[in-house]
Amino acid sequence: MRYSGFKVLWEGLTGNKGWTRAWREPEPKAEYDIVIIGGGGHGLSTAYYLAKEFGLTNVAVLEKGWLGSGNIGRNTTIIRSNYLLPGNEPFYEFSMKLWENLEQDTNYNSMVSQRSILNLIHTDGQRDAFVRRANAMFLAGADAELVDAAQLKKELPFLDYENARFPIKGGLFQRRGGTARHDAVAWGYARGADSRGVDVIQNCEVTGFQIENGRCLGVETSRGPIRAKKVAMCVAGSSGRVAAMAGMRLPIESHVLQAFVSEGLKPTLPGVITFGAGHFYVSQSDKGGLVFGGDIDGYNTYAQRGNLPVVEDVCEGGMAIMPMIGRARLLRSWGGVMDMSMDGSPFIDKTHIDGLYFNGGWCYGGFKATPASGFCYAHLLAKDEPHPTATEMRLDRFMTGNLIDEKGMGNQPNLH
Amino acid sequence: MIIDHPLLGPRDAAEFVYLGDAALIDRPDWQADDAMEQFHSYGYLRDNPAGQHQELWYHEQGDRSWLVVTRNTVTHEITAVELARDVARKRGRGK
Amino acid sequence: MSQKNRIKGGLIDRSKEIKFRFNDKWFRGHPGDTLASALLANDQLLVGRSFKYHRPRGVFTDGSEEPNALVHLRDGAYQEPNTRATMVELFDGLNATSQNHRGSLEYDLLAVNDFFSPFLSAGFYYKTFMWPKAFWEKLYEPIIRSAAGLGRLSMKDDPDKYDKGFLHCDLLVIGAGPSGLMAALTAARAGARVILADEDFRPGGRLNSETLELGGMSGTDWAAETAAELASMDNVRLMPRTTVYGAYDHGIYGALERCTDHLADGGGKPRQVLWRIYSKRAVLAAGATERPIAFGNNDRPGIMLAGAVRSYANRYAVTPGKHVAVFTNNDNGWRTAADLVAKGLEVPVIVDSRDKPAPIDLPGVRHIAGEAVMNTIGRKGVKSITLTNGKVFPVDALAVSGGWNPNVHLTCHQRGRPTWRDDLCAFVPGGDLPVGMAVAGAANGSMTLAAALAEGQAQATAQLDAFGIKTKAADLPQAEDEPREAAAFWHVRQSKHRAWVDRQNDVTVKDIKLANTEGFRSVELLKRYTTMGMATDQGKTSNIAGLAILAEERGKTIPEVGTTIFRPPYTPVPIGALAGRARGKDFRPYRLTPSHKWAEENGASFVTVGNWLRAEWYTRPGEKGWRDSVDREARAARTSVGICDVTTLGKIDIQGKDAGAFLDKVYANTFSTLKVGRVRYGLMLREDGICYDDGTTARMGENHYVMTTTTANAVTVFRRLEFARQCLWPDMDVHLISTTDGWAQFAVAGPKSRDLLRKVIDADHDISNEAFPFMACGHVTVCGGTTARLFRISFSGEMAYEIAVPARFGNSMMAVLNEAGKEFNAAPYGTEALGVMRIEKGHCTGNELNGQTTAHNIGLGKMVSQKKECIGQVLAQRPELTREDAVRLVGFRPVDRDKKLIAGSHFLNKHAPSDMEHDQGWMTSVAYSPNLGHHIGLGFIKSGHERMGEIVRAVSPVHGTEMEVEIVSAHFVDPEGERLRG
Amino acid sequence: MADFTLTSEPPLKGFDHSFGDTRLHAPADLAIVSIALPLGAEDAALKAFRSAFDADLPAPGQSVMGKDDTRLVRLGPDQAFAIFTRATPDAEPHVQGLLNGAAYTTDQTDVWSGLMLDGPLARTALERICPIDLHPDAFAEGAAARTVMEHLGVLILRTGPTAYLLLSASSSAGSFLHAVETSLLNVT
Repeated sequence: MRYSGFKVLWEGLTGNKGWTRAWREPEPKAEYDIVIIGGGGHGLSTAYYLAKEFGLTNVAVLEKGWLGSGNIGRNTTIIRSNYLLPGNEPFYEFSMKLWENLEQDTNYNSMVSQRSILNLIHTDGQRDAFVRRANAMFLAGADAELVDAAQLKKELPFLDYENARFPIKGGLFQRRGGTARHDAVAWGYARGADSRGVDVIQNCEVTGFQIENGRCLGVETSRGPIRAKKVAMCVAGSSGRVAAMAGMRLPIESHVLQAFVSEGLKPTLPGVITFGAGHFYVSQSDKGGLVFGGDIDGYNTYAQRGNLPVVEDVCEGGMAIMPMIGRARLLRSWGGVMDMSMDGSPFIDKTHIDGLYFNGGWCYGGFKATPASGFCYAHLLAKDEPHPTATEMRLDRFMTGNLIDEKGMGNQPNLH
Repeated sequence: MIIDHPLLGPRDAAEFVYLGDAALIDRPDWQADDAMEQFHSYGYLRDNPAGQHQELWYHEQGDRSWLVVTRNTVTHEITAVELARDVARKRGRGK
Repeated sequence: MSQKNRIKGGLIDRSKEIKFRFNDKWFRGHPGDTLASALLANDQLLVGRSFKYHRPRGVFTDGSEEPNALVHLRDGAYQEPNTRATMVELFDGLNATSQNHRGSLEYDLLAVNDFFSPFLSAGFYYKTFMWPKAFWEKLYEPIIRSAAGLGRLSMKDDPDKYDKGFLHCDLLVIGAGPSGLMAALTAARAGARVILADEDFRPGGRLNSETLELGGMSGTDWAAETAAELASMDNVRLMPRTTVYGAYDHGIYGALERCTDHLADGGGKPRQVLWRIYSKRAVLAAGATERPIAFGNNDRPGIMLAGAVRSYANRYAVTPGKHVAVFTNNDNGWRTAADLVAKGLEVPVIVDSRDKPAPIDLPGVRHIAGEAVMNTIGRKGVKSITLTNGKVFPVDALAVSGGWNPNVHLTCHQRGRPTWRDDLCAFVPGGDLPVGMAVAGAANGSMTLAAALAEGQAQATAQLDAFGIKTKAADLPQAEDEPREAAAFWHVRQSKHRAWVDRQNDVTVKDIKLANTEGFRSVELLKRYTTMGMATDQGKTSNIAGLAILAEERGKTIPEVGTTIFRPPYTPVPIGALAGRARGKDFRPYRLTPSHKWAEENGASFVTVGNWLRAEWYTRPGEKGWRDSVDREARAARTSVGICDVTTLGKIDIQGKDAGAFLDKVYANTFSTLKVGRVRYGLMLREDGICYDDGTTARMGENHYVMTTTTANAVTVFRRLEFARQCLWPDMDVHLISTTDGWAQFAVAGPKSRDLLRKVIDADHDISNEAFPFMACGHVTVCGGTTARLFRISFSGEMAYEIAVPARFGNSMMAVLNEAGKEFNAAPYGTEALGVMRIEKGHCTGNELNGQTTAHNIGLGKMVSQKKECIGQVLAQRPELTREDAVRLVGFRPVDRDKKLIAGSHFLNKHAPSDMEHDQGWMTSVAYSPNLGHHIGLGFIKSGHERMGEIVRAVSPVHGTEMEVEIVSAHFVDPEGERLRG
Repeated sequence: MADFTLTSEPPLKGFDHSFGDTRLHAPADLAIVSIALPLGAEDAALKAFRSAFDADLPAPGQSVMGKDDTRLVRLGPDQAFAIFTRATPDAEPHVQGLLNGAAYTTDQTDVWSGLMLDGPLARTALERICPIDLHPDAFAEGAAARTVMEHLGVLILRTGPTAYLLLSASSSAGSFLHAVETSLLNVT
């Protein structure tokens, strides 16, 4: 079924009786060409691009819970390509270009809204670093705009310019950045993959790998064994647990990132705003809630919940830059488990086991990467060679020293 | 969270700074033949278990002790807290 | 028509009248009223408009679960959106306005959405608005956004104060209803430290809303007496107006106390206090929430929960109408009918979905069994109801009861899952409660008063027993113990009209069915697709019904379909309260240098460096811009003498027999060989081989070193040293303590520095070049005997010293140094001139040591010893980190000397394309050198050390600039370092 | 040698203010010296400690009064503070002299800034910023704890029934004073 304004009108006039299922609920087959573990954003987009770009449709996506129940359903919905390093920036810019055509491509309104993202600048050193980053973005074909405090004041008069502990000296905009309706991204990919013949299988938990003589032949699941020519892990947040079943130790720790939403409000914020002297970033959803977050809790955990100190730290950051939100109420908080990698950057790579592939380590930047991650992973799975924008996202980079450490925090995952 | 400090009693985890897996105590021999491989594994690879986890916390806003805390990463239940110095000695570290 | 709906009785103080405004119209109420009860009393049933269809809505509940009666409370910067009228205590002059309408509340232009509702079914927006592409941000989204949302922020800074605090107790009791009061009383009488918190302003919970008897007195009186006893006890903290909103790890609870919200004037005290409650144990006695039934047009003002109608009648002496019908699937509806009849109101009909005889005899009330309400007529209120048997009853209000849901919210905050109880048709707390929590009363499914009291007592006893406090068994007050019957009845299938499940987000039964048809079959997918339960009430009155309808559609039972769990907060918490005092200038503390006062008095402008404020330059009369000052200061230090407060650098006192050996491990270079009385530059690596920090460390004695760190890393270097000391080399005798704040330290730099210091340092200390050469250190006294430390070190590249005195003398020392320096035209200098001089010398700071660069990159690769063990030495040797063509730190100067360099520029070879592939490096730091008369820069460029004299392009597309620069040595001034040793 | 003189200006010099019956003031001439016990020579150090102060080093988290009104606070396994009154900037050599080289000493006088809070409101005010349980059963007279208040590290000591000595970093003494004053204002 093709979605359109006309279809909505027609159904409205005829009692909304003609809508059909967005995706099938297939039973798993005994064997596939490719089995993708994880029906989150990245797994679904991998399946979608495998089918659409590489013509591979004998593919199953195995999801332990419900579609999009991982971090695609528990993030702060920001999309951007404002990275610094050559190992990252071309990849995220590729992702941004895919975002820009996503809805027309998938025939699903994921509410990709290029409302801009702003990083506030509070010190000269920070400005120097942002200029370096902005220029890297330009060199990779992205956009960036440096503004001073006076310009900001015109555009965002509600920020605290007069009384701030860390005065705002300017900001770096990426106007093409913004937000997308996170769940709808998963649904759009699921529907697109399903309609091309991919089996998207919910409530199917992988419980083990069939590995013989250094080769992965398939997986054990809660619904029986499934053979596959290639098995693709795509379970960021649970990478440690799943990879352990294949006997792998990863350069990853699992941490929780909390996110928050306020009660619904009439239009308050135009785009995404990021505090530069504390942990706080915020945007407003189309429903009106302020969606905001900050730093990870900082200790290893697989629990999808966090603790109070970070809640307070985030709200302090919010009040520090925009004291007009004091009377907005925090409505709901939730936690997502992140694959925090050793240099803050992800992996899209083969493993040392033949036929077993790995996608993970997204830290808390996985949402914006969803399209490119799927595309590049599909490329790797289909051609057995990395996509040109993802050549450095290798598992062996800590052995060679080819680090992708955007923040320069070193091998301590909770600092990235 | 609350960490029951072996010397000072229960303290809010907000007084502490987290480092990570207590395996970081087991720093390899820099002169070993495979020192690079060992340091790669020490510096970068983690068990990252879903369950019991021995981990290092530093009582920065307290007595400056490094502690080894045994905590469940699924429930957050803490079952043991030891001074890291004692643990390090038990694991054979000296000068 | 003043208080037309006010009836007799109630817990309001009729002796006093309170005037308040709603939508600019004045009304009257009484102390004890909420805004909701007062509006009802004045027959103001229409209170707001719904989220999507802009349907007229009124008060639906009497508590924090309210989905519809949301208002803007107060005005101007004090305006607080989405405030539940049911939770607002009436105060004199209260001003509230309704939300979410264009035009007036009565004639909302966006009510047109209601007519277009067929096109606005669940998730319609995912299927359209995709063409043309650019229209989303420009057209569709702005329209959706302005129609969506509920209340409006004032966009002005929140003028109120907030505070936070910490409380500790043996037992936290959450909820002061019968069960909670009993639990608290039991624990308090046993001598335990008890906190009893309740969101209401009056303890008692449902006892205040019902006409129950308890221990021979009214429930209300029993609650008041019990609360009074608790309030009188030293070991009890009774906290009304306090919502425990979250259960966190290890017995920590978050609670919000509303301190002045109920007052017309808060008197400058914090409006709310956010408490972190550390409890050994907790009893959750949060009661239960009534749930509605879905039927056609069940959302009109005047349609309310039956328990709420009873609460308004009994507690607030208010009725939503004179002719109140009741629709129920359980005995609870009968209680409402009985109480209304007792108040002299007319109950024309009670419709009971159960086909069974009346449980009680109510004269004058028509009982219709086995039928349901199918539709209602009216617009801004109810005019009549239509039953499934076709009968129509004219009424002006309708009380609905679909049974009660235990308030299990806090039991889920650590991802515990509630379990289904068929006998109650409700979820009750599961087995996986937060550690230390027990549940009592209606929250635990113990729905009768007698059971609630008994369970409160039993849970308190068991909880205290767990850590050794014994309670005395007291007699429980006599109370009713009739089991109540509940039947599963969620929605009226015969209804042809839209039947609301989520009243705030406008989710109807049809939406749920559609979502199921389209494959959104998990509860979580259903919620996300339809937005059910995502509104400000978090689905307190809607989730279970939605679940039940989904289960029915799928032919499964409710527990098979699952439940959604609740997350903190229980009710929304203002962001201002969560931030507490940390806002504006109080966001983080200020650290001031010892000479801050002197600097203020001498024209300094300050810059934020972490939490420090440092002088960035000192403006002198006649100087037009900051460059004038900085150029002068930098010149002064190079030509005569400059003075800079460098106290912010971290200082760590290191003592012990193994101090030298310890430093060898933590620094890349060697310190054990350093002679007493000498200083050495040290480079510290992270274990991954990347540069971490640098500074000088002085050997003050055989077993005594003083390390300096960068300002930024003072705390983390200390932490790492402690790690090395305790975890890696635990048997070394070495002790660390920070002395950063203890010593006021000043750089005295320039050819006249020694001359100046000779005037200050007591004469018995020889500071001649011979006695005190470059890199010497030692104890001296100044100004006639004051203890001081002197270091012959230089960041500026000039002959320079750093002199440290106890911090209490720092301000005075700055004055003395400047006074003594007058004859040499000494100038105090700030961080900018410091920066200029260090760039002139090619010294690194945070821009260069940014956590991404190695000793190899900064040209100090040889400093990393491979002869002794040290942190970082192994991983620093990885192939990609030691490449010959790696970036190297070098100097740059513009080919056109008049051009200004830009930090953050990237380097490209002369004719190479401008893209990432051809990126050669980047400019880290730039400055105008007053000594050279042009701009200079430091930067990293591939193989830079082999490219001296080469011209490359420095591009900054973000500025739209590009210029040619020459690669030069990073040592712009005195490359041989002769001045240092002078 | 010109005649320059240095003036002592500790950050909260002379601060003294009352909030009802509760007094907040900066005690004058508070001297602090840290004492570290050498590894392997702890016994000798403890012995020297006893003869120097006429008191035994208490357990971590506790303090005792020693000779000459010196408060001895045990901060951790191998670290203690001696807190006493002394105007001249030679507290460290003084204590080093008493200990006769048996322990490592570092002057901490100017690292910290002291505030004494005493009165009926003291605990109620501290409840707003101090995460430590100050109930007398949990934090008796003599108890000591390093913790964090309003983002600042603080050493809190209970010195009397309603009296607390609060030590915080001298560079941020103004911010800490503001935090304590705000707490007092908020609870009066």
